[in-house]
Amino acid sequence: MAKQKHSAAEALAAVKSGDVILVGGFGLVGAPLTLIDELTRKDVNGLTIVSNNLGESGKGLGILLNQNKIKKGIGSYFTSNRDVGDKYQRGEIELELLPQGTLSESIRAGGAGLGGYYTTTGVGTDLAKGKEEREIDGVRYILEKAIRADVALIRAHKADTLGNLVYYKTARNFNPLMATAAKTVIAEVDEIVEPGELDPEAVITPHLYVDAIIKAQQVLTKEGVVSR
Amino acid sequence: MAKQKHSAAEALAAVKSGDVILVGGFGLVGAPLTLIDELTRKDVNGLTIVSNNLGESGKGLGILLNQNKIKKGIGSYFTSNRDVGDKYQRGEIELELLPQGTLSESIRAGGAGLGGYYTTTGVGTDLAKGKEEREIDGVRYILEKAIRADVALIRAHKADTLGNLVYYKTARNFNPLMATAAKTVIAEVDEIVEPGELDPEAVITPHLYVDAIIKAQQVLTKEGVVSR
Amino acid sequence: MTTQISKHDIQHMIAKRVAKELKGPLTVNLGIGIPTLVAAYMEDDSIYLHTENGLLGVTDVEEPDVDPNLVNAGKLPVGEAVGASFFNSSDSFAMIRGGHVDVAILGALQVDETGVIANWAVPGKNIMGVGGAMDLLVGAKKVIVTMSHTAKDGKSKLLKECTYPITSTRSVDLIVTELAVFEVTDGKLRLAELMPGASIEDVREKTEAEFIEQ
Amino acid sequence: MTTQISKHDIQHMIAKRVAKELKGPLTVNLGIGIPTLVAAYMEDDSIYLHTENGLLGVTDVEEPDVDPNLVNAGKLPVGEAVGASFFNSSDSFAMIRGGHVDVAILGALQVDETGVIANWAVPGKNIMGVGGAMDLLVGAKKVIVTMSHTAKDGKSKLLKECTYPITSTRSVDLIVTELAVFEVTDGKLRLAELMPGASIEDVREKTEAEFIEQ
Repeated sequence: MAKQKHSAAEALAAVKSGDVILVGGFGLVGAPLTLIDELTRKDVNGLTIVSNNLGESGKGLGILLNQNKIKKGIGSYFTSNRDVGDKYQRGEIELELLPQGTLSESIRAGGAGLGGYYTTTGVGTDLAKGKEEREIDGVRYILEKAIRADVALIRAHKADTLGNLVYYKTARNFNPLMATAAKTVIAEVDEIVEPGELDPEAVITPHLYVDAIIKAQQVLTKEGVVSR
Repeated sequence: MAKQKHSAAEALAAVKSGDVILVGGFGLVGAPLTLIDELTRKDVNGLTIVSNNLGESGKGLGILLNQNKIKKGIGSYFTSNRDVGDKYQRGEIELELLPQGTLSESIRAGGAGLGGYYTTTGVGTDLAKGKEEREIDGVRYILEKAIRADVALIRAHKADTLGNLVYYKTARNFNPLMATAAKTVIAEVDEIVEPGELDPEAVITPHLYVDAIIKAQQVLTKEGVVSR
Repeated sequence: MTTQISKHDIQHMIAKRVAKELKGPLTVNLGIGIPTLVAAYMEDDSIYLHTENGLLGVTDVEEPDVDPNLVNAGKLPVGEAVGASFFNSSDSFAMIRGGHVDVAILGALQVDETGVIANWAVPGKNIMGVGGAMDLLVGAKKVIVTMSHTAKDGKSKLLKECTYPITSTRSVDLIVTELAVFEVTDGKLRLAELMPGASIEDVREKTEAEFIEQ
Repeated sequence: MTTQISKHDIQHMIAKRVAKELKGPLTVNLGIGIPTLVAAYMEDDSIYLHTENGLLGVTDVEEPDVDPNLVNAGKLPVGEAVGASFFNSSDSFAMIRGGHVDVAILGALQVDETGVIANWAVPGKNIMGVGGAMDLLVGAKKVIVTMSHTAKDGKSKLLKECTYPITSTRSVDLIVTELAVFEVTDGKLRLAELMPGASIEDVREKTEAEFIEQ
């Protein structure tokens, strides 16, 4: 048990060079800012980061990028950070761009034990290049593969000490999916409560998915990211 | 608007012969008993019923079966109704047996616009016969196709008048999936409340999925099914 | 010809025209840019706004009520309607890709004469972002495109063929620019309406794509 | 040899032995029949029971608290633990098929000498039900089988080869009968333990499958 960790560093103990890491959030909203911050202090490299975007220039995952710790990025919208394009141009990072629906569905598929699935999204476009196409019942689909990872860094609102999680408004986004698709799942939360305090009908991530919990220290506010 | 209907008959107006109908429930738990009851009164036939089981002998969907209205059953556990085997033996019904995980995943895939997906469940067994097998990253999978329907009959706990739904304990089961995978979705519920009374973080079926709502009149109690 | 009107006014004119198309009950997804402006002109109570980052029931929000964790797909602060619901990204895109969103309103860089659009990448630049554009194109029951009729260099954005990478093989249903409204039927553009102050000559001159005039 | 003991006692003896295998924290799914009895013998607080119809945190329930809408996969009334959660069927099977359930305890009709089991269909009868058996077999990290050592006709249920349709190509990890406990390693059965009152001769006589004796 003892899922609750005392520090972000302790929570990230299992992360190692070469890992594939899922990172929650849609921009800064729902991003595990404390864990990302700690990851930038950790001596690891050659990481594959699966996240909707790679932060902003010099912020969040953007720091990790500038530290040259990211070997490959898988996401749907790298445009939010101009450094990604520059690095790509210089051949310093590998990128895999996926439609946002495909990114989220592939992570869910990874968590659900599927090998891949057929989607209409992307058919006939440049993003379908190299992907298998087939017709099912008269409709054209492409095959997208499941995404699985070593570690997931996620942001939730409340955890109970067992590891059950609930989220907050649009900070939910990719987090519950990522919680299902990694060997080690680390969540940062606003509040840790006792078992029984979360409504069993409203738990979004059941505790069997969660390995470690910390309290968030870097928090998104109206005034920007604040340490507390 | 006006999703709330005055009677089960009104709610079922769109159902016609030959329809594919998803029916929620795990046995009687979470089954839309009022809508099933009304369906047995309706002059339709040649139906394909997708449901975990086909009721019990002479009960629920079992009545529909004995009325010879079901052309085909798709489910995971027909064993609960001995009449199904007898009808199958006499060639009076077509059956498609799926592992329960595949049944639920295929309905979800239908609702999510997927064509199909690769699963390890069933590989190398009699239920994989005739299904495409392929290896992805060294693992054997079979292809399962998405399930979509004309109508879904589901059971929820509360609806608001917009059509948002929440469920009750293990009566949730297949219902939220089925709500996503049919052209017309009809829900029966214990209670209909005003918009704003359901917690936005805890709504399980957002209202865009729901076409019609009625109050349940056939209810499962400790004493069995009771009309109220 | 027409007096010069500001970019702001053009955008609002387009948004207002699009709003007229929307008769509830409808679930509508608004893209970034002009589409976002459409919300202000919608008059039907039974239009529910969906944002792909996980909310059905988007509303405007006033400054004192801004919540940094409640945003739309453009990462702008929004509010939540009575009867709203939150969900994760795959559930949100299941709504889109599964055909449960009635209308998507999107911007475009180019539209070809069959109604196929390009709106996510420019040749010669790194391909860096796609977001939910491809998902909305394949999934929404009806797609409405809003855009300026011509590019900054004055060239038509309604082309015989897109020169930029297409977003989907699916044709959009309606195109609204500051000059005209085009309907797309059977893979052909049909001029449905001239916008206020625009003449048919304007439209002919600034439209490379073939279109049916009535 | 051994005094005749009742079916009830045999089942409870097997269940009790299986419970000894379970050291928390673990998520465990219990099948219908003997597996259900295992719950009563579990002593570790950090074992969480999962039922595929949509609940993590299954407990026993006493008659006055029975809720007809709160049942396990065998449709028997259950209770919910503190810290429980409810979910839909596809989320539940995503847990199973995605490898998030630590242990599945299942019944079987036959086991072959590589640990492959048959537990869902009998040849010559209509194939009418499979439920979650195939999902649990492919997905659970560890699978424990409980069954009587022999069928009603006295024939061994541990066979060289299954004559019934198999449930999965995956070998189970542990088999517990009223006579013995077998571990499955590298596709071979190994006799790990004799059950109380059973002799090695009993086991040899009633086991058709090859097994390693130590």
